[in-house]
Amino acid sequence: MDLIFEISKGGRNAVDVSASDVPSVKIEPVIDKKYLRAELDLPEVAEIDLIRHYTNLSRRNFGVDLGFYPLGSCTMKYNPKVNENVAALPGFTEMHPYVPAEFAQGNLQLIYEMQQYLCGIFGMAEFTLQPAAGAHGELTGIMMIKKYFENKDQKRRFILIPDTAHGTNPASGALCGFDTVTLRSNSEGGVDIEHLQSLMTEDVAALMLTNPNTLGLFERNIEKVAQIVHDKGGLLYGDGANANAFLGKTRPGDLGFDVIHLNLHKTFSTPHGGGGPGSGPVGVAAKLTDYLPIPRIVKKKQEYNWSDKFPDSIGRMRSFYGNFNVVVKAYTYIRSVGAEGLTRATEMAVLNANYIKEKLKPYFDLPYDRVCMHECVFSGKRQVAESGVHTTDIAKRLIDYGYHPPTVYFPLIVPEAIMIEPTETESKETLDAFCEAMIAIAAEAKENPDCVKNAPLTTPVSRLDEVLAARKPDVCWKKAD
Amino acid sequence: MDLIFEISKGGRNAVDVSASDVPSVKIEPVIDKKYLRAELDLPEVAEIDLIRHYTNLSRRNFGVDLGFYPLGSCTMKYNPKVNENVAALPGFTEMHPYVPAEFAQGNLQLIYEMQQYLCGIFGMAEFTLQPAAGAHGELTGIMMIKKYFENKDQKRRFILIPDTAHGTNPASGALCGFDTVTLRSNSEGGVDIEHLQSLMTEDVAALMLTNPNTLGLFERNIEKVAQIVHDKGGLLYGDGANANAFLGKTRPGDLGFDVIHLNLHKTFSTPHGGGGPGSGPVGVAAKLTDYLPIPRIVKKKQEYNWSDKFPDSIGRMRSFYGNFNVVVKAYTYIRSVGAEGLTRATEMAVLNANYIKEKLKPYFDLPYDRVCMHECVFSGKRQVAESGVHTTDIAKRLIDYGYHPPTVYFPLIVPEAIMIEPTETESKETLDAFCEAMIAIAAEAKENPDCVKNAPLTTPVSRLDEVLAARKPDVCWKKAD
Amino acid sequence: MDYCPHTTQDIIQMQAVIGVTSLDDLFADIPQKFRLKQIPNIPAALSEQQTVAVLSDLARKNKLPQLTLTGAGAYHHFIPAVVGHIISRAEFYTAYTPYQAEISQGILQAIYEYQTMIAHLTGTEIANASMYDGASAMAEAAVLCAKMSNRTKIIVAGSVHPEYRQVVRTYSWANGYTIAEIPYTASGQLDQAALQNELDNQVAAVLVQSPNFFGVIEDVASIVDVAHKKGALLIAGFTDGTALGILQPAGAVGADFVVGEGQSFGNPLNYGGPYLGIFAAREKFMRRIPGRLVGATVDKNGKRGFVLTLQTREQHIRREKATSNICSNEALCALAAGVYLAALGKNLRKLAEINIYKTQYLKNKLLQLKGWREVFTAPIYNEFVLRCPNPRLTNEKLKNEGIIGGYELQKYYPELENTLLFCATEMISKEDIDRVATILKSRV
Amino acid sequence: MDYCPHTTQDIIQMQAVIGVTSLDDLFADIPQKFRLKQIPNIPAALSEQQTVAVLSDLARKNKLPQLTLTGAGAYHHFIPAVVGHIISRAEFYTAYTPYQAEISQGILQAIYEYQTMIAHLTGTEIANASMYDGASAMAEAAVLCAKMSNRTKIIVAGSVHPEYRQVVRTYSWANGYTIAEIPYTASGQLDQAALQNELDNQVAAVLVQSPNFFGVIEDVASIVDVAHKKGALLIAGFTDGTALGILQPAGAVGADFVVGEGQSFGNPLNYGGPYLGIFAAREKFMRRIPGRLVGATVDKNGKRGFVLTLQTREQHIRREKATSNICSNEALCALAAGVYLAALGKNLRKLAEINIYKTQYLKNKLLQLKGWREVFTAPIYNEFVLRCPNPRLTNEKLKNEGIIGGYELQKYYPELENTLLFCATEMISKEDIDRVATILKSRV
Ligand SMILES: Cc1ncc(COP(=O)(O)O)c(C=O)c1O
Ligand SMILES: Cc1ncc(COP(=O)(O)O)c(C=O)c1O
Repeated sequence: MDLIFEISKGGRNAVDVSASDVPSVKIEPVIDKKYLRAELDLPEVAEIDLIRHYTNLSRRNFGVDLGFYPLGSCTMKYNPKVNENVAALPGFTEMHPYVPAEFAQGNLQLIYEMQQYLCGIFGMAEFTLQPAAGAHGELTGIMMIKKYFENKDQKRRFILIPDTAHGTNPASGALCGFDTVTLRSNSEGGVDIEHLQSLMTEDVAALMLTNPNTLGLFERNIEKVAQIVHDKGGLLYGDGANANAFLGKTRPGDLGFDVIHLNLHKTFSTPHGGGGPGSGPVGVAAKLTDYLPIPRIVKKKQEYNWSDKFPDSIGRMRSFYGNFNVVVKAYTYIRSVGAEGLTRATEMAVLNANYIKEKLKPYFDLPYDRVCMHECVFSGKRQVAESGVHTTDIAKRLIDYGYHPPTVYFPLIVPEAIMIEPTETESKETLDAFCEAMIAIAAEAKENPDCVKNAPLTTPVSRLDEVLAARKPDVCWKKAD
Repeated sequence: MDLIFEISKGGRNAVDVSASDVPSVKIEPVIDKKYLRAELDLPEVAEIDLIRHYTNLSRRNFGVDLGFYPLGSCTMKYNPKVNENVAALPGFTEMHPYVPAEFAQGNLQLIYEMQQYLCGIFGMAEFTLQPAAGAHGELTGIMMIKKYFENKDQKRRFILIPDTAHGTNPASGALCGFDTVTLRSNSEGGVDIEHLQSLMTEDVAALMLTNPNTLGLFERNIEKVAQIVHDKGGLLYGDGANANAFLGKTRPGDLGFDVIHLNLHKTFSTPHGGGGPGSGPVGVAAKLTDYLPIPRIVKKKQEYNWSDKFPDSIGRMRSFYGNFNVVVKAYTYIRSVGAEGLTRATEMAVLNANYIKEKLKPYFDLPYDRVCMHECVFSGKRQVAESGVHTTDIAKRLIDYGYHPPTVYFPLIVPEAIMIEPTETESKETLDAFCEAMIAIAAEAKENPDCVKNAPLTTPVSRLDEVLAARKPDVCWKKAD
Repeated sequence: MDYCPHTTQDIIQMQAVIGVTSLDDLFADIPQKFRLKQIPNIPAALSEQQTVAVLSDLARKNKLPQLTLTGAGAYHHFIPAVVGHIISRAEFYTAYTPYQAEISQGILQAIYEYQTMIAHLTGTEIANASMYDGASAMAEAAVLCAKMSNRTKIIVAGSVHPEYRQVVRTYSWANGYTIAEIPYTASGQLDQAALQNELDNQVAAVLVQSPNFFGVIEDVASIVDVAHKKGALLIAGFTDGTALGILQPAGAVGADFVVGEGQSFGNPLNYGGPYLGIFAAREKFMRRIPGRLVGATVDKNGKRGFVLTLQTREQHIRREKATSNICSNEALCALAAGVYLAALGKNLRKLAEINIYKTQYLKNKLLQLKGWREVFTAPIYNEFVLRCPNPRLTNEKLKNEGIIGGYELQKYYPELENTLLFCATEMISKEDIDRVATILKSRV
Repeated sequence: MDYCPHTTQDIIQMQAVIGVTSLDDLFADIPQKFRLKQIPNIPAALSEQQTVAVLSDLARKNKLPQLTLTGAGAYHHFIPAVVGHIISRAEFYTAYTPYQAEISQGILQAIYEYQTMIAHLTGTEIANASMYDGASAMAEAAVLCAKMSNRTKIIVAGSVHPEYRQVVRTYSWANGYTIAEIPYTASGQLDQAALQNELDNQVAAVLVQSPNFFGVIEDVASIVDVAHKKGALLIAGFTDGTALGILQPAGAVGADFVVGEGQSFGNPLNYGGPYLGIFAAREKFMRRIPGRLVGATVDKNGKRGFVLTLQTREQHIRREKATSNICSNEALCALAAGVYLAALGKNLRKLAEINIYKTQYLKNKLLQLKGWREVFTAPIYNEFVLRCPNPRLTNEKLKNEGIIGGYELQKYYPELENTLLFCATEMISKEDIDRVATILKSRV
């Protein structure tokens, strides 16, 4: 498809600007010429061109509303439409962040209640909704840990991170000035307790644990793990990206986590927007509440207000109060389904993942053959060995079958990983059809590997040259001379 | 794709019903059992299934927002998005039709002003917005004509209708108990004046004329035509489906039309909805206002109200006041573009049609080689003769090139007709690309006629068996036993 | 704003191709004396921002009622969010009638599904793709019966919606048919004795509505018998479509046509339109019914697909012999109705029950007011008629509180002095009803 | 409501396949003592209709101001209808990060176009696919400069948005960097002499904003010179993105990074989020900048296509060595911004001019009030600071009329007693401004 720049034509525009109802002024006396820009070279297209351009672009994109999207670790559940509708109410969308609190009592109440709900669901003392996404929540959480030790005058340099962890975990640690140390997994896919014991010293600020971890496996020794960390005065950080696995079943706060971040866009069913916006609330145990970012919401009698009078706070992580409109959708979701609905979501998510695991086990290597939680991780090793078909080929071939591929090549400790997260919103029929497709591809890999290696065949572009893209990066269109 | 019934599964639903906050009552004491239905066999699908089903269905449909849609006689112009947004304001959508007038002053003002605007644009004395579509407007107009003569105690049996007319014209005449008589066109594509003179007697109630007619040609002898009809006491009815050809250029009222219907969904840019809703206002000359359908809107001081105190009215054509929400969009369009914008729309629509006509003239037969108005009509005769490729084949092949085909096999007097209406919202680039496609198809017809005859090749289904559909009609799905 | 993309340069180039030197040349066929200088009376063009402001002001000039106790042919129901999301898919709403089936499978299949749901709901075998609204659907059915039977008289129950009766009258008059109206009894149902009297061998069709305009459920089964015995066809309407979630549909007790308003199914009130006419019939009338029909067929490879079918009924082909003149119908409203029904599924029955509960509660509350009493005795769905001391004052009191009261029947039924027609749907809460009662209990 | 489609039968069948007899078996790994009985404190589930009612009530608890004279980092602009129509395409908003390029060409191309528009607007060569917001974009740029240069000091103009400075402070503290703030002069611009003093060879970056928090346009060109001379990089922010329609972008006068809030481009106020961080830079930093980048490439047949590129910068691959930890960004907001900019095109300049006209008019009107006077002398775009007798009372008066007044600067600038920061955009009419003046003239 042409770029919007390539269909641009001087003199067109898709929206006009009202004539001024106040006197116009000469610009240059008001603003010195040296401050003014020379040219403004934006696309010039009529409304019809604009709509066709982006509408046709949208048709080259795959979303949950089109079909199954079992992207592991991302919880691509179906997002109810009512959430979109209520979040679009002008009462929510048209409020300036600096309106006086008395104008925003509805918003403030919603935020306050959302924090309360999350405290109840996760067993934490308090939540902040400020972070814009999961990784931003990680940063916030790790900073609070840093501040906690700073306030105790303890210099702790290290953060322990399991080898299964998501890449954002080490990155977040590093972005807070910590050195990260990799913690090995044991043969069951859990924390190697001995390794943990050997690493856990009084130089370690925290262990960042994802539970269930990115293999979809619940840490059976969680009590032990927490104890080892806490015994050395360390803190236990929870990456809550996998919270869809345990709503109503257990609570990180009860398990010993001191900090946890969530991804509302995953667990609480807000659409992923093609890569965002998300929302990454952080919950903390009582001993850490002083360090929460400002501003925090305070309720006095029936009135809500913002306050930044928290001297021990790490400060501010972004402007204003977080991705408020995303929070509205997540709040709506919680209110719609209630406590029982959250629990049922988890039950069905876990049921679905185990169902897929059992059905595909005969066809793909399953490195950790245990009951899994909300996702299961296969390895494409067997296919590589048998016919040189790689996980990436299987993924691309799934596209031809009408599916979004699972997450691939993650977690890193599983070679040729295929990480399938079906979520609770998918029906048995969908899972059956997907499994059939996977099995068919396993057969194709044996009988006709080229067809798999050349996939996808049904997309507007075939496999793209990523090496070229990285070697000669073209990230900004330039007019041909 | 599966039918919604085929993906149905007992126990699912996509929307729940609130529990009752009032005491429930036993149904049978309230309603006798004999009045209650036994089974209710609607589809049972979860929200995710529902959304995927209809979203994927939508992707098998072609609309103006995807590309060029030169469906002659249908004025498939691009519909500005702002119209959709304002028409969705709760102030418009949530009003019950029987609210007291004081609650609906905004709606009433809008309807009143819309009628005024249409009077100004078309030169008529008064308009009704009650008819739901163009053909409904025809029925309304013809009934008024019937009533007019009834009130004059004149028995006139006939309605004259040119051979170029749209099928709804004779059908509307017949549905009002008139006999219709076909009026021949002359070699220029206009009214055969002599034939008109011979047919026009005092038994003829009206001539239904489309001007420009469905060949896209303006009736040069309009003054004469009107005079012949009026001299015999007849009325001149205008089919305004082609009004996009003359906004700001001339007015039917000035040309001698006594009644005219419009299609707001064509001329005034409301989306066609996959086949409706439309809106078919009818305007009349002063001598016919008494016959307008009830209720009519009356303005007293600054207050608007509905009134049905019009004893000579033909009565009511439908419940309530017309397709109000469609009117909102058309009103918005008129307000946005203003008088100059309407005129420019017509100028550009006519320019575009003539441009296409000139560019395609060398490749396709042009039965009437004159300056055309907003559309042009070719014949596929040459292709049939040369290679057996029919107009329908050309139409289907255009689909493969990414276009919606033009109207085909209409008007009836042009064999193998290809009726192209580009509208004013299409750019020169789009017209050029479309002409290139048409020219390429003309070449294919010569060189590789089979490829044209087998088109379309790029659609989810290939050509469908219409004969089978009509011979063994299956218009309602039945569960397989 | 201006939605034409041409630049001045474009226009010049295109004129050159056409061989004209000015746009005016393109309008040479319009006689000079009829050329318009300027369209009068249209306010100046607006920017998009101004357009939004102007239209928002108009919308705000309406007073949105807090509560509406009037149904009377248009019903306030909850519209599930999915409906709006689907009908705002550009591929649906910016398309036109699916003349080219291969690129219109979306709307074609959706309408085929709609037809199926409607046929089932109404207890008939077939349904068309929609008519303009309930009233015109009924009128077209009446005219069709007369045409098919070569009879000239149409009998309409007086309990049919007054505006529907007006429309039937208009269409019948235009075709030279006569109308007879049948009174209702104290039960609120059609007077069967009077019907017997009126029925002769010139009667093409008997038109009833159930629930009728009074909210009362008619005994359609026995009316069908009476009509059929005299060779008349039976056209049955209904008021609020959600009633079909619980009531025996007229098609199931032998009605020949079931017609009515489909607005209740996922379409907003919209001050009266666009709505959609439901038109369902016995299979034997398939080749005679008006409107579009979508049929299933197969493509060249045997794959299932959908097309507009039996188009020989339509004006494109039969011109003056068409079964009706409908061309554009209410496709998007029918799509909304289909999505609505698929979303509700069996819950439609539950919804109907809730409507009954709310209605009974409202009725009982109002009956506790001094001087209020029931008018009719037959069973009702979600509307009912009460006699009260002062309908005008009652509505006035409610209006002052932003509530739309009952519909004053006297306008069309002079004999029903001091009566109001009320409606309660799932949109009305107990609290609302209690509030209404409190307001009406208060003096002034 | 419940969004899980399984029937009881489904669950039983699936359990059988898995080989468990109850759902509980699937949670056996959770130690018994940590099992939760019931999530506390969550109200009962709601039907969809109730959900709409509950959320509408909350939305109504907010008072929608009639008029807002505060900008201060979030700006009320007209959003063309096309924006909402595009971003509500399900294919866009229900997708995630385009890891699988072949079925994500839509969002990939749209973001590539966005990157191009932003690079042009900011006068740089490249821009990423978005950051969380303007403040965190600035903070990440600051940290990046320190990392790249191995320097530990960051200089921030005091005229930068106070919340941005707070965020920069938080991020810098976490990385062990120190911050120095530079005062502003009477012109409202950064004090260049003070900057010179502060600049030493430990300074990684100088952070300014233009227009700055006071609405004042900074002399970025000369600040760039000063900074570069000491080997420091220059990070330039802006306030209202529409300013870029008319002002010389910082990239064009040598800034190394241009960062800021993109909300003005087609994103509603939303009580502060989601917004999007704009992050643009010189080409030489391409392999170091945080966030996603979309790049053009070709497929196996040489056809142009788009992919996420330079992913080796990201945490997926570099983990603790990643240039930032951003994973989910603000893609849909960036899409909205792209659509907005494409819709406006060259009209963005006209829009900026209108903003200037309105602002000048408002300023002049307010300056006619007794005791009101200007605080700064340098040129402004659409915000300005006035000193007035009683800011609190002023805002109170306006609030009583449903108007949000100016932003009280004293909260962050104790020295700026009795000052208010005002903003005027195209959303404010002459009538509005005149009304404000009248209100403020009135006693009480
Ligand atoms: C396990 C895990 N942690 C953290 C993240 C980062 O979350 P976000 O993308 O919301 O920043 C992800 C996202 O994919 C994840 O899967
Ligand atoms: C010339 C002409 N007249 C009348 C009509 C009927 O209009 P509608 O479809 O709005 O009923 C049409 C529609 O295609 C038409 O083209």
